[in-house]
Amino acid sequence: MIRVQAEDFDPGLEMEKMAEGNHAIGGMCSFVGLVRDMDPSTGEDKAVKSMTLEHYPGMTEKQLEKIETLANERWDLDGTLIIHRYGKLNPGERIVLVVTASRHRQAAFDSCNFLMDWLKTKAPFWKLEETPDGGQWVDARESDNTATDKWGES
Amino acid sequence: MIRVQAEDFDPGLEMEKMAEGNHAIGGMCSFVGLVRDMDPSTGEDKAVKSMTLEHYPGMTEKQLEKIETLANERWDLDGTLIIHRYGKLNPGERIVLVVTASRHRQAAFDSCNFLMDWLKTKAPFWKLEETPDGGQWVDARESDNTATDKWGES
Amino acid sequence: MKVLYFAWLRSKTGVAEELLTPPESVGTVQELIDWLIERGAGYADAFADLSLVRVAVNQEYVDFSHPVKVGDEVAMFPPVTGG
Amino acid sequence: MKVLYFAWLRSKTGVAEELLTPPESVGTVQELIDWLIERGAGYADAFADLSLVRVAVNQEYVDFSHPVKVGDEVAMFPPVTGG
Repeated sequence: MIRVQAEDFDPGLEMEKMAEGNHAIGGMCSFVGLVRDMDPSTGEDKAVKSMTLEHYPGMTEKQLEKIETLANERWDLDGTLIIHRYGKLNPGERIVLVVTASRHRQAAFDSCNFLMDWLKTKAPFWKLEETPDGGQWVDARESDNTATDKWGES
Repeated sequence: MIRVQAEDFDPGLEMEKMAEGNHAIGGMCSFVGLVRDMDPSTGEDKAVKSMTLEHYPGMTEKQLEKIETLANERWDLDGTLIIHRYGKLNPGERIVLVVTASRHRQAAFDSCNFLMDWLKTKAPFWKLEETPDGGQWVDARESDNTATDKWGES
Repeated sequence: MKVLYFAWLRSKTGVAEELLTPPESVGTVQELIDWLIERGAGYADAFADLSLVRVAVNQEYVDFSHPVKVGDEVAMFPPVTGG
Repeated sequence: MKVLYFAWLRSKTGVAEELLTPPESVGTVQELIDWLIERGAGYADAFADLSLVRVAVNQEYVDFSHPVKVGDEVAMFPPVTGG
């Protein structure tokens, strides 16, 4: 399931809902991305006052659904969830949640890792950070492309 | 932090507590292990009525602390938590929680995966499953040793 | 043809979304960009370094040689930074 | 010397924990196991396949050649299955 929303989410509740009634699930892996306060250019902590996440409505949902389908084709999963927020967020706030459930521990870990890597390079979101020097668009990192490449062609 | 307890835990709350006040954290990875109802010998679903987790008090805590220290030496982490339950549990109940927080996404994923793999081969817990044929001690799986081996010598 | 701009491409062009009717000679994404650059300094600035520009046609990633036609939704944006 | 047995080693020996005073000739884990096997059929059954037996001395994993001495806490158990 995918959700693109301005509202916050409750990771514990989302995991609980995914596991409910399915006792074949052996494990669930989750990843929660948070707003950092580090200035991406200078590396200085407590520099980011807030962040605004812009996205491309329509394409975002399409891309997230495609990524979710890829993960389910590649691993034997009992559930997948991607929630991504947009709008204005403060340091410490949750941005993204990915949860995967599987009979097998490693499938849960790998598919969750895969979903995050793909989301980082394919989901059309852009971060504008408010720093003391004004608004700065965050640059994409080459390391995110490299991270996605490790999963091969999909 | 490590906790060995009979009581259930709340994964969402534990994650929330770990992130609180630290806005340098970019992401948190968690793994929750659940009681499956599959008979480990026959592969049949809905065969396990309940499970009792026996452990070695004292050594369990020592081993979990050692594993946690190894993870913190190996990755740049802002927080680690291992909670493992013992006693009688029913299918669908939570057994174990591992949470890792880091500035870097991949460090959070890898350290959480490492902690689960090590815990599976080093933490002195044993599962006794109640099936229609009576109590069965779960056999260790070779795949868990292989999983731990992938992290090299520690 | 609907053309959308996101993030700093939006700031530089000064436009979030516009309905355009390029000449018939514009048949690909690259040709659309070349035509846009001639429309003003904001566009020229936005498209100064094409290695930083990603394109989607009808909400699917495409490369610059991809065809564009009447009725398409064409989006231009920098590499994504969500997650 | 305190000796502990867990999981099916406990079921087979019929003992969870016992205080033992092995003869002086018992200086290693292996020698302790050999001595235990002579104590009865339950022990012989428990230690029939040593590839399935793990040992901790004073709560640290050791191998069968590790020394054991008065005052030690020696635990015998199958490969672990937690998590």
